[in-house]
Amino acid sequence: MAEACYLCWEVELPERRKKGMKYFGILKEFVIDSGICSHCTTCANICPVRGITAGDKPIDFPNWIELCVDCGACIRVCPRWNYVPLKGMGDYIEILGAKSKRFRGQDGGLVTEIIASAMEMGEIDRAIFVGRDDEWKPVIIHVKSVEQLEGERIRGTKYSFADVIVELRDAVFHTEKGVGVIGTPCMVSGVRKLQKVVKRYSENVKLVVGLFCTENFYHHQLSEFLAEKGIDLTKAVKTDIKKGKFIVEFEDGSKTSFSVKEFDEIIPSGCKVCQDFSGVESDVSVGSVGTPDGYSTVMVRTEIAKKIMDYIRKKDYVEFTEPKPAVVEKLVKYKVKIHPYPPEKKE
Amino acid sequence: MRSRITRRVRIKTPDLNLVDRVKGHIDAIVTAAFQAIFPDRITIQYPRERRDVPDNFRGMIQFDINKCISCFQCSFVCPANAIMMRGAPDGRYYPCIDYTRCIFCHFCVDTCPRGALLRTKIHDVAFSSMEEMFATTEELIEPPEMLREDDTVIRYRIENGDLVLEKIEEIAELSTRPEIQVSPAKLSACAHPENCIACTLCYLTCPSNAISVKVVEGKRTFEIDPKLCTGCGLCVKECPTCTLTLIER
Amino acid sequence: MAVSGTSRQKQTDEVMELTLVNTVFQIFSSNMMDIPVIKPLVDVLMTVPIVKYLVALILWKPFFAVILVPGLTGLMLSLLFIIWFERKLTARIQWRMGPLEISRSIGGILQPLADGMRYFFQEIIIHKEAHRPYFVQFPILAFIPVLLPVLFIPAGTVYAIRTPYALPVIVSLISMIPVVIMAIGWASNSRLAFIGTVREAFMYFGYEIPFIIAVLAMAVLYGTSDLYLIVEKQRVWGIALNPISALVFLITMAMATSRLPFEIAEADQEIAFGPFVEYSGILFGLTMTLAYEKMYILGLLFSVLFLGGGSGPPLPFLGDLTPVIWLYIKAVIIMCIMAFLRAVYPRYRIDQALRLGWTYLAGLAVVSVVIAGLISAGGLLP
Amino acid sequence: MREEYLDIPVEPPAEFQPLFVPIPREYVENAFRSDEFIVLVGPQHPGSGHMRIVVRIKGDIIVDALPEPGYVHRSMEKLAENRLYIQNIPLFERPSIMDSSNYNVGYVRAIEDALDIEVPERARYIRTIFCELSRIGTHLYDAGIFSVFLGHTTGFMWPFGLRELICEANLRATGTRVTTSFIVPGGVRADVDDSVLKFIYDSMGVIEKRMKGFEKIFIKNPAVIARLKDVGVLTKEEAIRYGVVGPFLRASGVAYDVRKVEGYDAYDELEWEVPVGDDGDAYTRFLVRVEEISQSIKIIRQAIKNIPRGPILSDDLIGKLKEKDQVRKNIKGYFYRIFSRIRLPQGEFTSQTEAGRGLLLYSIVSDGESNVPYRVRMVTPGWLYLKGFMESLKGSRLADLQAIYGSFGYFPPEADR
Repeated sequence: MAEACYLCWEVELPERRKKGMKYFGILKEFVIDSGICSHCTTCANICPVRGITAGDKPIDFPNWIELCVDCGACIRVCPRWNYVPLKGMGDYIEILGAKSKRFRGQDGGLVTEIIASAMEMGEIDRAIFVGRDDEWKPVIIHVKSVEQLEGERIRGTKYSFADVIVELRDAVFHTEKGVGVIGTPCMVSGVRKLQKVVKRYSENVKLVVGLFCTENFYHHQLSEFLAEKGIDLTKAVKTDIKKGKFIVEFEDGSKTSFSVKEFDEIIPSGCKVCQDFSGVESDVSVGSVGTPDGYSTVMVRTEIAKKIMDYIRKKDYVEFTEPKPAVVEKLVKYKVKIHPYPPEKKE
Repeated sequence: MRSRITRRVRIKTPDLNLVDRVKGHIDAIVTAAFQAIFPDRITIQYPRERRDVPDNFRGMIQFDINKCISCFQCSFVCPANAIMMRGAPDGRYYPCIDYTRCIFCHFCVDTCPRGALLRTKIHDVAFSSMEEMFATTEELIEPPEMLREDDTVIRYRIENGDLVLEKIEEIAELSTRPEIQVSPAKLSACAHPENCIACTLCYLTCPSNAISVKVVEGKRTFEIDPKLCTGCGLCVKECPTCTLTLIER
Repeated sequence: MAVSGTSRQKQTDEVMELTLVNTVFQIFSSNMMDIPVIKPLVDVLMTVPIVKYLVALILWKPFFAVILVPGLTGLMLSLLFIIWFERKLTARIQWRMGPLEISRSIGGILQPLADGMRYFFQEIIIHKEAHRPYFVQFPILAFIPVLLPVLFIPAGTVYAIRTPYALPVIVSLISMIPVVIMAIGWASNSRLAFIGTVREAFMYFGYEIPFIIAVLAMAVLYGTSDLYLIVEKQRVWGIALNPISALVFLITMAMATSRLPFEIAEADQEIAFGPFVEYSGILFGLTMTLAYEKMYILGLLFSVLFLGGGSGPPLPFLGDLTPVIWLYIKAVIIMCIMAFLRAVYPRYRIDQALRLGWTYLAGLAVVSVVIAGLISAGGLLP
Repeated sequence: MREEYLDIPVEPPAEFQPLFVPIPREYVENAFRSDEFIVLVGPQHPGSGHMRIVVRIKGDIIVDALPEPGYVHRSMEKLAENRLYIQNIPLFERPSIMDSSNYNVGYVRAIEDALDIEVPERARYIRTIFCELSRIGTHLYDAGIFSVFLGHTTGFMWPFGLRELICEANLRATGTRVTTSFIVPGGVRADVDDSVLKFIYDSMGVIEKRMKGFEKIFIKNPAVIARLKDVGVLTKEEAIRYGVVGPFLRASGVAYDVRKVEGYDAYDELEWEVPVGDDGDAYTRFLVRVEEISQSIKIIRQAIKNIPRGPILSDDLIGKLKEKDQVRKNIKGYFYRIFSRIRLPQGEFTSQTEAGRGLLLYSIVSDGESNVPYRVRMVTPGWLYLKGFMESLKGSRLADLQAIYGSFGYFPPEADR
């Protein structure tokens, strides 16, 4: 055995804010029940007994009083524990507007392109994508080869919570080279916190792609809401938010749209305290804002992302265009404005 | 390819004339008559006599509970899924064998790292029902009960180029001596303490209470007692972050 | 009046009866077996009023010949023996033990009896397509041609019927057995039974002609077909006088009784017992023993024609039983030789067996007639 | 054809109607109208084994024979996809139990080929010995079945009695009589004692001696020769066209033996000859196998004389185990640790083996990720020569069906697998 082995070791436990209660109870009281849980599912990932459930409903641990082993891991990885909202554009090396020549995506297909290129380069050997089924319900797909990325169901934004981080656990322990993750800013924060706590994640999660995000929805709420509006998601081929409008595109080419303001009632409470629009902690952020239609804005933040972008440039996989950072900046500030923290008390 | 097969024997079918035929008939009749007078019997009158079988005979399996380390390897390797690991009151898991499925390949016996599974020479137990064929751990500890009628052991021996059935007037011993097995000398240890999330699953799983956990000043301290650890690897299997590993002692 | 009338009637009846019984008793006791060993016992029993009739009946020579030995009882005993012996001998040749579990101390000789009991209590399945009445009747009817020849076979002075036409009668009765087997196959109305029946029919013509010629040769040789006379005339056994005829008789006997090189009609592996494929239970037991019964009869005939019948060293204690015993032993030895063949040979094909029958055997049979004629004409026989 | 029909309205017999018969109804009607006879031989027939042959006969001559195999199909290939590579070994020896070593060797060689394992010398010799033992066992078994198909019961019992010696050799070396599961990737499971090798060597003499008696009573018996000679003839061209394999191909005059061609295990290092017949009839097919028994005896004797000392398991598999020396002698205690991690690289790996009844082909497809095979293809000799078997039936008599069946040693469980 090359590595050092220990017969005795110690691990720091998080502070127990409330005596006599198991850690999950504390998490439940201070994060979930107080409405700042962002449903990033990091706690479900780390739970050693796999008791924490996520999915299409708020985070919970059925029967936690009995089954929780009281390890405190969930608290240690929760990004909303001792929550300090991240805001602003964050540091970035460069900002680009681009469109993939290989993949068709929501806008420029750049997320797929970046993951595919990273796989080709050998930086990562698997990535976790969110696909969808016929009802636009998110389905987790472990992508292990570039060919898998060409599937119809993988591309496009779903605007629903998915258990990406839960699945990350399997991926991290089976990978040989590294894992790529795509997520909303809250998931990115969760992954970063995991990486701080567990070394394995910091070693194996090589690439974190952040997505521009204002808010995310529970799938059942979204589909019910859309059903009320008379929109049948089973026939939709694409959903999109553009210029304050929610647009649904159908198989026959017709489109329906309405203002995002109408979504107010179904926005989860956790999203209402989130001020991070651009995924500040990610390796690379991607979004449609700030570029013409069919192009994506790419904010390259770290070295590895830079390496991948250079590779893409070298291989000439994408077409570039001029981005408009000002538009992004405007939305960043807009999100801070509409999602204040601590939340304004409603009368 | 064909040129490689240079050495071959030609097989010719005989063309028989009348003399050959008569000779053939006489040969056959004489051979049979000779056997009728001096028979080369090889029958063994089974319930009364018993074939002598070697020590490595793959018979029904006996189990030594003191050596078992609950490593599950026997149940993993069983090609017929005949071995079930059943929880015992002491918190460990011990094998049960479903003899309706067992094919007597003895992969499990060859697998057992501590020699807890023993071969016996018993192969002829009659069961009265399917349920009875499921041998629980308790039943495996003792050799299975069977009705014995035999008083003679028959051993095949070759003397002067012919087979001789040697009869030995004794009641065959059907259990075998346990082979002394070198301990596998494995020990559970933490390879990456920085990965540990202090979940205590290893502590909860450990069948021999070799892992202890203390909480001092907001820190959880884990300790593995090398004397108690049997190297069964259950904690390694359970550890959610793969921090534990088995090392050579 | 009425009372006395009826009583008188009764008395006359009794007298009538007594005279009838006495006449029959006279017939019986005049032709009784003379066995010195049991003579004192018989003498005592003959004085006991009612038992004496029974003893006289049993020891009446025709009755003894037909019902006891060499008749029915002898047949049954030889059946039990030969089935056991065949299995034992085959097992011995084949490095095995043979039947042993039943009556282990006496070598498992009760095994055929146990098998018979099993057959007896087994369900008789008569399948839908079979011709039900004949299907059941024929195995039982088959006993008639099998048993009738016993009437004509003499063991010394112990015989039922003595006639100068004994040999033709026996041969014709034996020739009826294949007809019954064919009828059995027809009544079974089954595919394999049909094939087996056709094979039986072919075989019938294949062996019957050499067989009849071979028997004819012996009749020519002895100049008579009265079996009693034939035995009388054998100063030298017939097998020494005309070995070719004996060989043809033996081979055709193997064919006629479905012994192994010629077990073609039954052919277990090919057509699953041919004509008997549909039988089960005691009916199968009957059909299975049919061949053995035929073998016994042919064995008796062979002993009479070629082995000097009941002649043999005299056994003074047994008196009239001596020739019976010798004849019986000779017949059983012939059966044992037949049983031995089973361990030596595979089965021939039907065309090969027929070729053998129509060429070699028929030729040899004719040669044997010539030899018999020469011997007879040369006056070599007294 | 039509004018040959009888002018009788013929209904196929009732027994054909409710049954599932693997032939079209027209075929049955056609046969009955042309005064032919259809016999269903098997699967409940004393001379058919677990299969059905639909035999169409005209008089006594077989016009057409249609096989209906599959009665003992056990989906081996599918079962193998759910088992670890090592767990397939007891599975794959089941189709032909007497031939278990050859069946194991084929599968194991495909794995060794994929993982590029070098098998130690001693293990190769031990494998050769057991393969040849099981070949003798198979041939004796077939000879027994063959004899009883001809009605020769002594010929059935003697080979089975001799086979007991093979079982005893297996028992002493491996601990079990037939399904040995003894040959594993990289070698064998345990070393074979010198005393056991001596027993095997001596028992070869017994087999040779007792085969002489068998020769007199069965092989050279004129009645047997009459039954088998010129029966079910397959000419060289026909045998090649119908894809007959193994001793049955060699009986037709084609000198092809995988042991010579591939030279696996220790066959290249030993002196032996390939028996080849000319006539291709049932008797030659049988004689070739009888000759193969004596060649196998020759191989075993040489192998036992020349067997080197050394490990019985490849170091490629043992890896960095601490108890190397122990494992090289006997795998006991390390079985799971060594073999459970077998994982084949991506691709397809094929091996050819000369099993008792002919060419045995394994083809393992691996996806390179899982520890179970993605697909295993197993083509057994029985399946390969079924066509030749059926063709050789045509033109012979109904009584010859069993003779030809036995001369091919057709074993339905092997063909159906």
